[in-house]
Amino acid sequence: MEILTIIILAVFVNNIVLAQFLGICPFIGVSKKIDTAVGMGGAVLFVMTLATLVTYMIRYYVLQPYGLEFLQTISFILVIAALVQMVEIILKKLSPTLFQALGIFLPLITTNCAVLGVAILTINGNYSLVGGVVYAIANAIGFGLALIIFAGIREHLDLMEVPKGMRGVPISFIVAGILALAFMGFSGIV
Amino acid sequence: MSIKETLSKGFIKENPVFILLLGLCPTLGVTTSAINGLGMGLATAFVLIMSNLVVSIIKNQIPNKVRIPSFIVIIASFVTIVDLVMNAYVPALHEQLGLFIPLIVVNCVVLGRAEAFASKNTVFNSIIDGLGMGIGFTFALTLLGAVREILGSGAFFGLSVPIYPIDEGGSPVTMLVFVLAPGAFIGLGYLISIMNRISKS
Amino acid sequence: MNEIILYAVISLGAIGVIAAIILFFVAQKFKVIEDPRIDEVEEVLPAANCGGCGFAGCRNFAEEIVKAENMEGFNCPVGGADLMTDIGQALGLEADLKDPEIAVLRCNGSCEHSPQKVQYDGVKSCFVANALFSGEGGCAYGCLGCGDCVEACDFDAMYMDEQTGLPVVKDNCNACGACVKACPRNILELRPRGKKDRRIFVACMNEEKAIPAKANCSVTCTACRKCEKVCKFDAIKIENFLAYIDPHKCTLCRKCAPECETNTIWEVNFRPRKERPAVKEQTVPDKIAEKPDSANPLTKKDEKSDTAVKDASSESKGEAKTDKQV
Amino acid sequence: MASKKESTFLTMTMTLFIVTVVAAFSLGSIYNLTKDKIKEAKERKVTDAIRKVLPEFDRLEKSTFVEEGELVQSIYKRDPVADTIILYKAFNEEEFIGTAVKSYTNMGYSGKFWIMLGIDATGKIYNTAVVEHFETPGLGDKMDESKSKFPLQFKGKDPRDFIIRVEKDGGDVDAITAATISSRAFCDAVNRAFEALSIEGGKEL
Amino acid sequence: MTLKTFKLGGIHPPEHKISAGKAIELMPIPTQVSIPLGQVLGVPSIPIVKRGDQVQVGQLIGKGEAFISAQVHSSVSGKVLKVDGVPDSSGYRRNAVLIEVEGDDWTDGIDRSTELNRNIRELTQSDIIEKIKSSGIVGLGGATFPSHVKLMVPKGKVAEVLLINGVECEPYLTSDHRLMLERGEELLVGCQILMKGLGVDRAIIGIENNKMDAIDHLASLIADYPGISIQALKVQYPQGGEKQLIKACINREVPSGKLPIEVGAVVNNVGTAFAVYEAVQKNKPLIERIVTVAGKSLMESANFQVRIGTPISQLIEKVGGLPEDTGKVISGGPMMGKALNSLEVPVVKGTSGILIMNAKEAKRSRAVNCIRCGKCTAVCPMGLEPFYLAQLAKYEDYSGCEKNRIMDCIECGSCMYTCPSYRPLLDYIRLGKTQVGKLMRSRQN
Amino acid sequence: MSDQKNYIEHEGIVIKSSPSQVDVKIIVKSGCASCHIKGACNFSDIQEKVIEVRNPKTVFEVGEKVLIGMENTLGYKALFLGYLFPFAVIIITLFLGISFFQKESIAAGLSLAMAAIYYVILYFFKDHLQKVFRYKIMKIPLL
Amino acid sequence: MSGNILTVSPSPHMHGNQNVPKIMWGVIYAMIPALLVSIYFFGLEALRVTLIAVAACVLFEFLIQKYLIKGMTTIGDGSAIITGILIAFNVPSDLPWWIVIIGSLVAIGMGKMSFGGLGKNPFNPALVGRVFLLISFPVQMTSWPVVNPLFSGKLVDASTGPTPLAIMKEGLANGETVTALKTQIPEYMDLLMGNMGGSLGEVSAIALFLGALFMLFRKIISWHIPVSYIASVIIFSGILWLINPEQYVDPLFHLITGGLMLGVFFMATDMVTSPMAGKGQIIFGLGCGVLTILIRVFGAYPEGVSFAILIMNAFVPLINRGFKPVRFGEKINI
Ligand SMILES: Cc1cc2nc3c(=O)[nH]c(=O)nc-3n(C[C@H](O)[C@H](O)[C@H](O)COP(=O)(O)O)c2cc1C
Ligand SMILES: Cc1cc2nc3c(=O)[nH]c(=O)nc-3n(C[C@H](O)[C@H](O)[C@H](O)COP(=O)(O)O)c2cc1C
Ligand SMILES: Cc1cc2nc3c(=O)[nH]c(=O)nc-3n(C[C@H](O)[C@H](O)[C@H](O)COP(=O)(O)O)c2cc1C
Ligand SMILES: Cc1cc2nc3c(=O)[nH]c(=O)nc-3n(C[C@H](O)[C@H](O)[C@H](O)CO)c2cc1C
Ligand code: SF4
Ligand code: SF4
Ligand code: SF4
Ligand code: SF4
Ligand code: FES
Repeated sequence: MEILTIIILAVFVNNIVLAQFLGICPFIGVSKKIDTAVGMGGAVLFVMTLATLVTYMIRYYVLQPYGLEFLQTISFILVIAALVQMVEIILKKLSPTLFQALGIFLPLITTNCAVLGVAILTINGNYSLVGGVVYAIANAIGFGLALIIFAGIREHLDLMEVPKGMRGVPISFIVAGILALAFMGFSGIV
Repeated sequence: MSIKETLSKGFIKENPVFILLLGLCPTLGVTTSAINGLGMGLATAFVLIMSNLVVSIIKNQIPNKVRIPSFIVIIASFVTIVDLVMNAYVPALHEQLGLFIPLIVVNCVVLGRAEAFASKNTVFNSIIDGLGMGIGFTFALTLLGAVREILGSGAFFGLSVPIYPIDEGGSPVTMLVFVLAPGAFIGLGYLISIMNRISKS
Repeated sequence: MNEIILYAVISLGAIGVIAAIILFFVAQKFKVIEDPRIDEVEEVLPAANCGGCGFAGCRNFAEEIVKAENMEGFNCPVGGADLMTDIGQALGLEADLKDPEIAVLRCNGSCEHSPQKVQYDGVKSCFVANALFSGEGGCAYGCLGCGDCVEACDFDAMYMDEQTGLPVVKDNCNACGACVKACPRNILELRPRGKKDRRIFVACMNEEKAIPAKANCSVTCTACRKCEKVCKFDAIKIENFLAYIDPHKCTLCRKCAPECETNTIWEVNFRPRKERPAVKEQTVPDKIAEKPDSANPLTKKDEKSDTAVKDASSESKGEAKTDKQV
Repeated sequence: MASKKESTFLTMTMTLFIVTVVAAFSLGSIYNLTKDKIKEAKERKVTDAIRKVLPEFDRLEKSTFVEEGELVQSIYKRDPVADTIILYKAFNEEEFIGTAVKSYTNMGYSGKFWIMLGIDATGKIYNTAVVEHFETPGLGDKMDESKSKFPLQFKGKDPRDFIIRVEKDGGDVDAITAATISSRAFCDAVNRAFEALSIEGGKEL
Repeated sequence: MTLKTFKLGGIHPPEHKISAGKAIELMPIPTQVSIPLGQVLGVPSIPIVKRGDQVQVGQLIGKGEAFISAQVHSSVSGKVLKVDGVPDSSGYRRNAVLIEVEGDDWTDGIDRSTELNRNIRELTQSDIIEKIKSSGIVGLGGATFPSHVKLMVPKGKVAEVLLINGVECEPYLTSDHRLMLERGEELLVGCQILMKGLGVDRAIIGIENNKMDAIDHLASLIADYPGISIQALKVQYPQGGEKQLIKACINREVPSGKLPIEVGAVVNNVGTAFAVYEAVQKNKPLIERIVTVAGKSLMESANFQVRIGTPISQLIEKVGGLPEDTGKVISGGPMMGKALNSLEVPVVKGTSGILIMNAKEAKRSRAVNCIRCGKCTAVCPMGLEPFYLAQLAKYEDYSGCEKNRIMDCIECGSCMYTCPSYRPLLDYIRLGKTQVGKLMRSRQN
Repeated sequence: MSDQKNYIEHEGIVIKSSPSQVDVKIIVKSGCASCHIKGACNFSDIQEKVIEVRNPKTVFEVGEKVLIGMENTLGYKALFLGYLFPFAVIIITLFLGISFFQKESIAAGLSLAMAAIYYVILYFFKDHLQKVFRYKIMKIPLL
Repeated sequence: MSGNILTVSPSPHMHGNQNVPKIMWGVIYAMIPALLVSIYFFGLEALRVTLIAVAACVLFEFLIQKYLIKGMTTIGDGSAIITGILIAFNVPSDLPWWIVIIGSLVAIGMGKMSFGGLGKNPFNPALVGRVFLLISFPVQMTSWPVVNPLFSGKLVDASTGPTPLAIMKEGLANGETVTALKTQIPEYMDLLMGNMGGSLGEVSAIALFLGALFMLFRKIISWHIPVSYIASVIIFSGILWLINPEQYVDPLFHLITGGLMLGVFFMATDMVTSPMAGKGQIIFGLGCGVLTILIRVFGAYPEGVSFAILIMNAFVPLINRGFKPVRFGEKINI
């Protein structure tokens, strides 16, 4: 049941975008296509899990034994940056076709903020490796969920003549705000 | 561009938050009060200026292809310094800003300026540039923080603003949403809209 | 506590080296280093992303021009010649300069000249109206007045004149051509701005013969050939019962305009004429006074916008006065 | 960009190595400089809280009390989650002036929160303070003195003649309007503190 | 008889069949006609007469040489005034032959008697097609698609059933109704000819049950015509649309982008069937048709048998002139008809009615924002989402339009009729269809 | 309408063209592309995406603007192969590893190794993948 | 020609007799019974709140349209009045006037006009306003005046009491049983009539149902959303109830307490913010029902209708995309 608690908390109650404010840039910037949002969610799922896994190992098996916790930020960001790119090179080297297909499918936005944020939150939250991975997955799902809902509303709004002053980013934030209001209904659910 | 212009453009015309839409996560995350916004803004500004400084000093020593990772290391170092120093000297604020201090590392404003400006300009100009952007960022965060604080807690930098009725318990009846998550989005949404209008006219 | 520093140096150094190796391979196999000049060019471009240059936005234009290594066929109408020379300098290339252009409306079928015969009651879209019928005034070549062109203009360089029901191109037109593409009747044309912003053109697209054409509009080109004959520079050609003034041949000598019985040839931004042939006054008595201010959108706008051509408003007043005296 | 270094494998590795080494070195130094400060700040936070709830003191004696069965190890958590109550005995000029108890409750609106309870030598509540909480700002956070009068009613009360339960549940505590849950949880934390004190306080420290 | 109808969408506008009781009157021959050369959904014909030529009634004056094109015959006798561009109902100039009427001189070989000729035994399939082609028959249901082309079933497809469209679902119009009542036998013979031309042995005449008299009348006659049956249909617009009619009568759905022949059906209008009868049995080309003239403020409404080329103003004169409060004159019905620019345009092969609307009816109400009520979606007989298509078209997302099957729209107007926000849905959808059409064509080459 | 399938389409520019293969550079139109400072944003975002289209039906010229499309389902397939399967591999090995060895470090190492193995296996299907992922390329229609 | 100018326009040239004001006013009429009941139970306070909310909504809509958007004003269509009434229906009858006005401003300004006005808002404006108030002013928004029927002769007193749902929620949280708690709650018949504490418009299930019948009859709403919403509430809460009737309340209680009926008939059915096609509407209703019970039973809030509908509003574009109408020609032919 605890696993359910972690997941529901991360997906609905403390949604990474709507309550924790991580990964706002892709949330606002990603295109209105729902398919793309789904694709992006999938990619983030992988990246976040992998990054959490690796940073967890770094933190507890490299930094902590030597009392180097203060190097957490710098080493995490280096590791994440390298990791994300490594996956891409590997893909490109192994199967250029697949890589290109992903290139068409996914927008070019990385989510450093959310990835690093989740990596740090995993450490702060005293999660074990399993817990951390579950937590990362749940957050990625929450991210994907927010993104997909949002892409749908964006697609809808693109066909509406939103008043000039509100068009684009402002209205996106208002939608995010109302969405966050609505998601507050989940509070206390676990 | 004159120094004055460089310094002032970050305010409205090229405000990193309102116009360029950068670093939105900390903007939303920490601005429950004006003081938090100010603190975060200053922390970011410090990192921005220092990394601009260092980058512009060593720009010629760095091969092109490891430019980015080197910059990241530099920025991350300053972030860590800020983190440590704040933890030591302003622990209360540090606790409030929490997660978002390490996240300065990924704030596009910082890396962006290092990449786009400091790596091509003189030391002096880079500092001025960092200062300009830093001021803009701080301004934006403080503004949003102030708006949210006034609406949500009936206070401004902790001083109470007597615009709300007082309940039996003696505390003002304010719009709590604004100190909660939705208020961040709503406040920023309308501020961006207003700033867009101002910057266009 | 120096061992902390030692450990820090060792571990972070190691991480740094690993990252370097990874990133080295990234750079080798993967990263496309963009030509930095692209950014430089993009910086100077107006960032209007209007597509007037024929490319998909300013960035694309910059990429292409940097790649092309010559500037033939590259022209950003918004920035104009100055901009192109700037870019040329930045890239060390010779700019392919074009005369600055402006969109002109080749129709004068305002409510007065081409009175409403039927009333359109559909979506306010020229495209839809064009598919439906010939127009409220009956001319199948004339402006439909729904303002698709105005809508298309990203530069706020057009507006609909309430009185004439015709669109008006303001002086801040950047010649991006969006309106030209938007007009289903091809009424708008990009023409050189001309010396001192002066230009002469036939404000009509009607390819009908004189009689049917005149039935719908008093300022239509009747293809009477008088202008063609009077032009010494061979600039006017009549095809399909319609005169066209080739801007590249036209020397702005103004011979043709007074010849036109129907007042179809427009002169923009010229000084007022000293006198006019009496005949014309009789044929279209009330049109002359009106032509410079209400029939000619360019002068019309002068009253409203301050970006106006300097001498134009004085011109319209002056001309109105002359007419009254006669 | 006159004299950029070329990007060969060696220069690149070296550069990055040097950069990281320099960074690590300076960070290490700064860490050393701030380390004690940080620790101090952390401790001060506790003593500040204690200072709020007890009269002047010059010495603290710390003892920890873990409630039975509440030390939970889960595969999802790295360290076992311990619900600890910490008791600080305070002395002024070697005179026992009271106990500060850092207590917690799990009944809060948003789960757990921690309070500090000062109990003077006579067993009366001297004062209360909220150490860390996640209750709704504007509602639950009125448990703190700075936000409302709610905590004032605990001052000087003895649990033997003041039932620490909200009125709704038959106690004497006047709940915060619209935040009964938080008030109830607060009472729970206070009671827990007294309980810990009665067990631990009975023992020789 | 069980009532059938199509299942998806549909509306029921007030019927206003005010001229239903009016027998067909013969319209006097006008003094001058203007016969457009492009009266077909296809390539306009090429004129074969010139100014000053003397022509007779039924004489070929325009040749349709392309595959999808039709012959044009003179509907009067007299002198050709000119062959020139004449404003059509849209106001655009289209080539037409203007003839000044002199007498009523018919070409030889046209049987003008009203005698019924039911003998079709000698006719072969190719005879029929050839005859229909040379008589310039196009679909009189409104689309004016050359009828002979429909009879030439493409290879690989089999026609199974002929559907005769007697639905006349448009409000006001009654020309088909009157035709069924007054020319029932001829119609059935025409139907048999079409069956033979198509090589099918089954035909269904679909009629909505607001025309009970027509149903009864034809039902009393069909005993003599094997293979033909009558299907009464529940009143619902747009039942006359061929896809809807096929669905209603034989419960098959023509797949998106496909022709009726895909499901073995061919649809023809009752007027077409009658024209086929006259062409084949009487040798009379398509020079006349029946036109309803109706309108609430008209003194009287009527059904006329009119020579092609007669100016519409004359029809209106005949019913007492244009009322003062006229706001709109429509060629066709109120749902799909075309608002006329001028009354001087002629009756053409596709003119099924002239509808006069008063100024109040004519004005569209001001459109307000779509309230997403979904009513348009509910009534669309093609299962489209009109509000969505209109919006996509408005914002120029044409590939979005295409994906959402904008080309399936039959432009029936049900969506716009029903929209409580008075959205100009169909205007935008048409725009989208035009652009998507261009897109698709440009993709082919 | 021959295809009712959903396509993801991008505008692109032909950068290399031969009868057997056309290389198309996608013009990125996502949020990033319109971002003011994207020149500065450089994590790994603004890469150019070059798509190689094999055996195009018509001839394309270098510099020509084209529309390049891929079926949605293929996009999802790519997502699965590229990210979601390796993700599943990592998760499964991680959980199995934990319950088997009871030691985080081994499990983590193992799952990373399995991910690597997955990619190696993917490598062997390179040719097959090349056949599966087909792009549609067409000239941009002028309206 | 007879001199008058002909109109040309694309077809069709006819229009049905439905229009937006007719629909909106239909809804307003349908809300009258509930309004009367609330006036009966809560006195003129109810009328006061309603009038303030309606006036504020209409005024804000007018001002924003006129001065900020600078377009045509469309307050005549009645949709702002609906929003106003529904805001009032969703708040306690003793809410201070300025909070009502803030709610109206948020509903109209943020929930509706920021998106461009009628028809463009993805979220139900009245609910945006209500949830905003609920979270902003939880104290005022959750202190419910006890009912005091108009002609009961009792003096007006300002006592407040919890809603049945709140009693249930809190009691169960404290470990009491359903049976024990039922004694603190009015009889079901009273609940049905509206004799209980609560927001002013939500109390009487019967009056709301009457209004809904009227709207169904006038074809303003279709059955899909109400039926699927109620069905999923019954099913989901029924399952819980069967599992443990002492821990979970019976479905009927859920149906007739709180804002469920109001939400089901008047707010989930808002055409602007619900899916277009029948199938989608059913999914929408099911989602609303499940979320409502989820929040009521497991969440922190005693009432979940507003949140459930708002959350499902967010999914509407996705539902619309996933459930397209049946296209003609897609079925397999013989
Ligand atoms: C947004 C929101 C936040 C809330 N936060 C708290 C809280 O922190 N503590 C609390 O006791 N009640 C909180 N409540 C109120 C509870 O849900 C519940 O209504 C209240 O505790 C009932 O207690 P009462 O009897 O004092 O009204 C909150 C309510 C809302 C709407
Ligand atoms: C290119 C083309 C080919 C056609 N071929 C046939 C055909 O072979 N058989 C047929 O029954 N109808 C054919 N049609 C006619 C259509 O099915 C249809 O009757 C016509 O478009 C008018 O239909 P409507 O009045 O319902 O709009 C064809 C139409 C077009 C445009
Ligand atoms: C919405 C709509 C309504 C139509 N209504 C009728 C009708 O009432 N009667 C009719 O004969 N044709 C009607 N048609 C035309 C038919 O679809 C079809 O083209 C015609 O029946 C074919 O016969 P024809 O080629 O002989 O005209 C309608 C078409 C559409 C799109
Ligand atoms: C059946 C129906 C229900 C409605 N429900 C609401 C509602 O719950 N809240 C609201 O603000 N407006 C409601 N409206 C009015 C209107 O649709 C609403 O204000 C729009 O969302 C504004 O764009 C309703 C309208 C109808 C026809
Ligand atoms: S008027 Fe026409 S050409 Fe000129 S800027 Fe506007 S759209 Fe471009
Ligand atoms: S010029 Fe062309 S596009 Fe512009 S209003 Fe006239 S017809 Fe329309
Ligand atoms: S006009 Fe087209 S979209 Fe509208 S109802 Fe008819 S078929 Fe559907
Ligand atoms: S019928 Fe009109 S208001 Fe209703 S959804 Fe369709 S377009 Fe919108
Ligand atoms: S600051 Fe951009 S994603 Fe967080």
